[in-house]
Amino acid sequence: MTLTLLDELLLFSGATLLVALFIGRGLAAGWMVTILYGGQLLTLLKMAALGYGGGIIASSLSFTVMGQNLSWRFDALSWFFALITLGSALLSSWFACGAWERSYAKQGGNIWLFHLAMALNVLSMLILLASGDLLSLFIGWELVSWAGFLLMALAGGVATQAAMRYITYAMAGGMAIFGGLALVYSSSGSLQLDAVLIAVESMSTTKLWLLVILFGGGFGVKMGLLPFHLWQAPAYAETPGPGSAFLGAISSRMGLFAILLVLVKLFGIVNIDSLKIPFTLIDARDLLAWIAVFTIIFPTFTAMKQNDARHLLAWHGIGQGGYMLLGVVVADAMGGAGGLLHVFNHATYQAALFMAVTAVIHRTGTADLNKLGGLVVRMPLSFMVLLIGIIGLAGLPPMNGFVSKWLVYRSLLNEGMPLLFLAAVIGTLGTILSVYKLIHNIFLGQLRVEHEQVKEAPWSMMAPMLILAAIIFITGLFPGIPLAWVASVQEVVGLPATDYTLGGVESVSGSLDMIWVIGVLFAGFGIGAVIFYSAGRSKRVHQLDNYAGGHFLSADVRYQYSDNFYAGLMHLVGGWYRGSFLWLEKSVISLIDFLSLVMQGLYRRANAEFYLLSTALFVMAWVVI
Amino acid sequence: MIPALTPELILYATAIGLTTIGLAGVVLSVHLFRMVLSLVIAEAGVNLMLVLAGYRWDAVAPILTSLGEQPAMVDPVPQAMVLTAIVIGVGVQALAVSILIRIRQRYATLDRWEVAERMDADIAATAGTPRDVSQEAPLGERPLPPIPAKRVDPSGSES
Amino acid sequence: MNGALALTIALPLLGAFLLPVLMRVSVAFGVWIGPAILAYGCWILGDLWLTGSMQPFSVALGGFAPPLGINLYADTLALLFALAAQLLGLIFWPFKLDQDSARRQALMLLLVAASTGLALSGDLFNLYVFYELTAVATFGLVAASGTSAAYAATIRYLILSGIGSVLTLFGIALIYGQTGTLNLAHLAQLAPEQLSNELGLAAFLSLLIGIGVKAELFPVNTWVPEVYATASSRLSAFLAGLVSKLALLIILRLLLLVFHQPEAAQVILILGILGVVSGELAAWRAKEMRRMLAFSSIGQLGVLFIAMALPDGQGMLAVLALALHHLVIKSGLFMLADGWGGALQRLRGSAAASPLAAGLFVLFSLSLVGMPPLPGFWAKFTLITELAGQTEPLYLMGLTVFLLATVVEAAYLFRVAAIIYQSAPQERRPDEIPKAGGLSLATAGLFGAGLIATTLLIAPVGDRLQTIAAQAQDVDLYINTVFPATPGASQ
Amino acid sequence: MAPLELLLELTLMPLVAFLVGMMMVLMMRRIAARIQRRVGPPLFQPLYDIVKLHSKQTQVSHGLIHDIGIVMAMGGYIAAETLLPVPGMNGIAEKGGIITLLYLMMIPSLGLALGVGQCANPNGSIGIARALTAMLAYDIPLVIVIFGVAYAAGTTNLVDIIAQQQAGGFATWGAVQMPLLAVAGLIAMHASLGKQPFEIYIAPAEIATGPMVEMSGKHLGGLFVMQCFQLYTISVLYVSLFLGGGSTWFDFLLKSFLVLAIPASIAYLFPRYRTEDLLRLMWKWPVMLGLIGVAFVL
Repeated sequence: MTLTLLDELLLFSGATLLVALFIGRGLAAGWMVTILYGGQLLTLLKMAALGYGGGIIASSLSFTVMGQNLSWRFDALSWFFALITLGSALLSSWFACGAWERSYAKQGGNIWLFHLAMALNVLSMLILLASGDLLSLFIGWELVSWAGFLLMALAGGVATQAAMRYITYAMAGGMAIFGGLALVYSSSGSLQLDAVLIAVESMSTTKLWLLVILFGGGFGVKMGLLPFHLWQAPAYAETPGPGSAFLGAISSRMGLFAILLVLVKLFGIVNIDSLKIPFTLIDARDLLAWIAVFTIIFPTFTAMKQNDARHLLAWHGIGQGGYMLLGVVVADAMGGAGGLLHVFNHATYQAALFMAVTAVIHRTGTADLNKLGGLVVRMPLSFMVLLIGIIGLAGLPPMNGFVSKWLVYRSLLNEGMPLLFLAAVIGTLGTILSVYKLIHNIFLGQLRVEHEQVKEAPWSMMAPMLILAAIIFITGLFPGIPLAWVASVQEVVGLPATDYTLGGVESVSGSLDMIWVIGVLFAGFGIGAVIFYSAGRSKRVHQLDNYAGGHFLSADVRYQYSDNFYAGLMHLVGGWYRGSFLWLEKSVISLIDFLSLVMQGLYRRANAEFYLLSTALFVMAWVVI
Repeated sequence: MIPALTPELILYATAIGLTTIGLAGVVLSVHLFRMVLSLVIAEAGVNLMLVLAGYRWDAVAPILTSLGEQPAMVDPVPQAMVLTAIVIGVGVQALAVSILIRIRQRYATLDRWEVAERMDADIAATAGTPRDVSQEAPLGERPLPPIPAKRVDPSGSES
Repeated sequence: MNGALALTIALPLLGAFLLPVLMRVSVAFGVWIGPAILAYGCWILGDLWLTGSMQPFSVALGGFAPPLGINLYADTLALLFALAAQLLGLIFWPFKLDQDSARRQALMLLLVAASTGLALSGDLFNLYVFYELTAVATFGLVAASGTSAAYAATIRYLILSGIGSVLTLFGIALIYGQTGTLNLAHLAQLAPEQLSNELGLAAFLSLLIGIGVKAELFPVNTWVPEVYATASSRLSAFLAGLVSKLALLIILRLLLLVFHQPEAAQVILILGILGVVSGELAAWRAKEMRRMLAFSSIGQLGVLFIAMALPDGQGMLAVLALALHHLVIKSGLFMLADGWGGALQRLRGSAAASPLAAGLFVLFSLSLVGMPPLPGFWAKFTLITELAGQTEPLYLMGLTVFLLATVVEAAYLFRVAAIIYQSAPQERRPDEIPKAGGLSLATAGLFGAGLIATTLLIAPVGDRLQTIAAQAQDVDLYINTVFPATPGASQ
Repeated sequence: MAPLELLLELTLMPLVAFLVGMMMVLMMRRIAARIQRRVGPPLFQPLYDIVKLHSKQTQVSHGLIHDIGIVMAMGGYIAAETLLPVPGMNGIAEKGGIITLLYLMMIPSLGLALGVGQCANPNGSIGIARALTAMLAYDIPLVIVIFGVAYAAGTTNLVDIIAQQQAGGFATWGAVQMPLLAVAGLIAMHASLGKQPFEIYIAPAEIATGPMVEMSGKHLGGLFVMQCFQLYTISVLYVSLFLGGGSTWFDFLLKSFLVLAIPASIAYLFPRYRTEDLLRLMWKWPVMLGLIGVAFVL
């Protein structure tokens, strides 16, 4: 059997797993695993034809079990997601080797298990991305959710609780998908993609509704859509540094990949559009859009109240997931491109932000926003990476986040959905506010006494952060590069493709050319600098030489405002945080507790014979009547 | 109107009656030994039922007395089965009584609820799990103010 | 060669009764009698399984032709379960030597003989006798563990099983009264005319509940948590793993061959769903390893009942796959529970103490929950696709209950895994942390290896199961083998 | 559009913006003076202030980010000017629409926020927190208004929007077509200026002029320059969205000054709003008006 490129990739990934498994003990193992990820990325680039022209590379491995044949293949969609997966894996594991590894091992962390979990995650994600039919999709899906559980649970203590909560959600999602799979199998007779495609046309609306709910809910759990989003923030935040960077960047986007593959490609947006919710004028697509929009707003405003940097970023991860789904669900040329581009952009700046915060934790030992401050003087490079990251996350012009958000807004504008547009903008503004709190509480303000001797993050951690920052800026300047891949993905998935240029998007109703916009922006900065620096040199002043209403500041007084950062806003909005989703989750758990108590009572001191007789009589009566 | 009281119907009625009395005895009684005895009654009832399955009124007991022409005989198979059923029944009851003696020695009572309670306490003790279902400590967070710490547990059975 | 089939039952019976005497003569010799008999039994069945032409055959005991005599019917399904009985008997052999080990070993031989009989027998009353034999042997073995809780559990189980046998006899009496025969093949021929009325259904239901006591059917499985918590884990592994499956096999044979009424299937489906719900939910709060495994086995058997309720034997493959998978997993888990028996909280940090056991526990839980590459997933997949094919709402409800139960199951199994992998609390001395070791760990490892082996060669195993299921479903094959076309005396 | 000519435009537009902006600052201060019955500053007072601030000997800075913050503040607006079409010069309006302009206007506030953060003064931080909350407040109605106009015009390209409005003369002005949106836009614009009733984040009494607490010398000078650009950008944006832009220079300047006169005259008559009242006001009336206006447009 000839080894196709896909086989090479999967074997390479398997080899990385074996390397991590067997020679993971030594400190050099980290570097070896990183190099192997690099190798995987190269083999993926060899398949670059997929990313530009489309087409399919099938794997020679396919077998039939119990009457179902399983096959694996790669197309533009899987290539695009695989590129992001391997990119973030390479940079995360590079970040993990060297200094971070030593300090993690010193704190009692198990480095071998960490590299093993990362390699397992990458392999299972590649298998999921390469799934050729619904059954291999489900197998890949379960592998990914269990590998994710391993990576989340290895930090012990709070992380294990968060991982436990995740696995219960993931199992519920998995079972919903399994139910959906069974329904599809029963109506179409086979799980091959083309057979299902035909069967979808002939499906009754109620069955299609059931399938949309099952698949949407199942994949939504992994993406952290609204009702199921509670697990994601603590789970991603508690994973050890580079692990959270990797998970935050790509792990929950697997849900979007599956939604694209199943809901968009198989069921087709037009079918979903035709599913009307009775008595209301919204249909399934609007429902998904509104879920996406609420997923943007609520997590973003929850992020604002977080006091731990990692939790703040993890909550934003959920919020940004809403943009991607919104873009994909609006499904016109620009919306689809915006949603897909946002997957790439978000992966870059989320990984950069998590790495920067891990660098701060590495140096100062804490991520608590109320125990940091003024680190810009000691860690300038990390500040710069965090700044670039938050500009991307907030979606402001020079960075790539702006391009994808602009595309999503333009599609909402073209489709004429004012309320969705408004909600998306509220989400963005909320992001800007909470993101500023992040950078202010960590890097700006008064430097604490104990952080006087803090040095810049070591080079093994700084290099991947700088590379990511560079990627963010370059793809911001030339969005054409990722847009090329996005366009080929749109063809494969069946969305209308966008006509993109190197600088941005060309369209009759207003176009965007980032090269000009950024050029003008930096020209403006130049003129501003000229005006500013024309006025001679300014004297650098110590941080305590500050206006304090006449008092003399001394080092022991804490002259920093960081706690309850948006007090004004919280006066009005504070009342709305009622944790209704948390209450919902608690009520489900207490219901199960109560039922299990009833059942145990049934078994504990129950009068067994009475039950036996009553059932026998009941059954006899039922038979006789 | 009572259906015609053919002897066959009476026998069926007694068989089913015996079984129901036995089963009701098991369900209603509290003392373990009484339950075993009512089990005996139930088995007797079912055995009668089994014999009746192959019974014919105008036939004689299925014993080959002479080689020549035989009178109409009753179906011997159920009777053979009843033999084994009775033997099994006796075996089980003997085992039951011997176990009852053991329980009497260990638990000093044969009241079924008491035995069940003691058994649960023992299982929980060997496993080392706290007994969460007890009247003294209601389950779940206490809506009321917490119980004062130093309160002696009346049942004293806490191991 | 077919005569040897009867030997597999006769020899253990003979051994059971001779063992106490031999033990008194010389302990050294007596100790090896039991395992030798079982090994010989395995060899016969293994030989039949491999050389046999996969064609079922019927052995008439004592040369009497089936309608009157008792016959042993051995198709691949029955052979499989008989071989499993002998093999597991050998694996779970009570090797511990103490003063009443003779009694325990004798009872074990009795239990294995009766189980093999259950698997092979083709006559209803013969099944009843073997069923009672297993019950008595179980009482003896459970009571043998000597604690007062064990006695209490035995007596409660005895009374419940006594009522069960009363109902079974009642059913047999009804069937005999109606058809005049108790041979399954003969019944299969007569069933359509004589047993398809109300009386037939009543007979089936009393049989179902009677035998259901052993098969952990919903209302009558209240004995399960107590017996498994007090019995030795080797015995509960044998009970939960195999004996409950055999009782299930009888009901399955009855359902396939004799009773085709839809109400029968619906009753089993409802009781199955209730079993799943009660089992899984009770396990959610279980504080102790063995009790949790007991509730989990109730849940899993509920699933088997749901699978069995699929109309005209469609669920046969699912039942077979799920039963074998549960047999391997539950035996393995109970073997782990041998070392980790106590409260779940006490297990904290035992992964460090015995990493292999912890790894095995996670492997078994993953397969039980249905993680894809492991065989558990394929077994579930067959059941789910069958269930989804039905249109009646009851089956779809069964499907949803099954899926939700898996989520609850994953939650409580991995809660235990999390406790095991936690770091041990400082105040606990290392020797205090329960270690799973010695023989039971070896047996659990054996089951783990078997699981991984099936994962690797899942395709051939899948096809083999499909052939067995197809053969078991086919009713007239059963009738023809028992009554060959020419009514001559069978060989 | 020859590149040389484009380059000329890119330099001229900010320069024009600066001069007009200074005139606007002067007008604001003159109106305030007239209301408070005093004469008001001479013609070139804004220019004198800027030059004075830039020529101070002792320039105090809290670090590089403090300086870069001011540079970003000025630079952001300068870049925004090039996107605003002015009679005769379109700059790069085609290259990025209103949404890009809206985001470019956020860059200065972020830059200012960074700079103030570096000054390590709690008053400054509280001021910035309030400034960003205020931005959250006035941006929502502003976005609704922009959505309405862009959807009505079918494009986000400012040049086309102005062309459509000028096509039918007075009748096709945005304000006439969408009166409700125009009113909502006015209120939102007033708030974004940060003038009197909405200047909670400068609040001299409570937080010592908030962000400006550590700004002195060229930093304060830079903020003054930013203020000129800010007034110019917002008023010209409003004019081009609702009053049909400027067909000739005179009519363009007249409209911009008139538009700015309205908030300037209202400004000095009201005391300050608290932050949450500002939020409540902004999210109640302008949003209501905006949504109804958009409903008409749809």
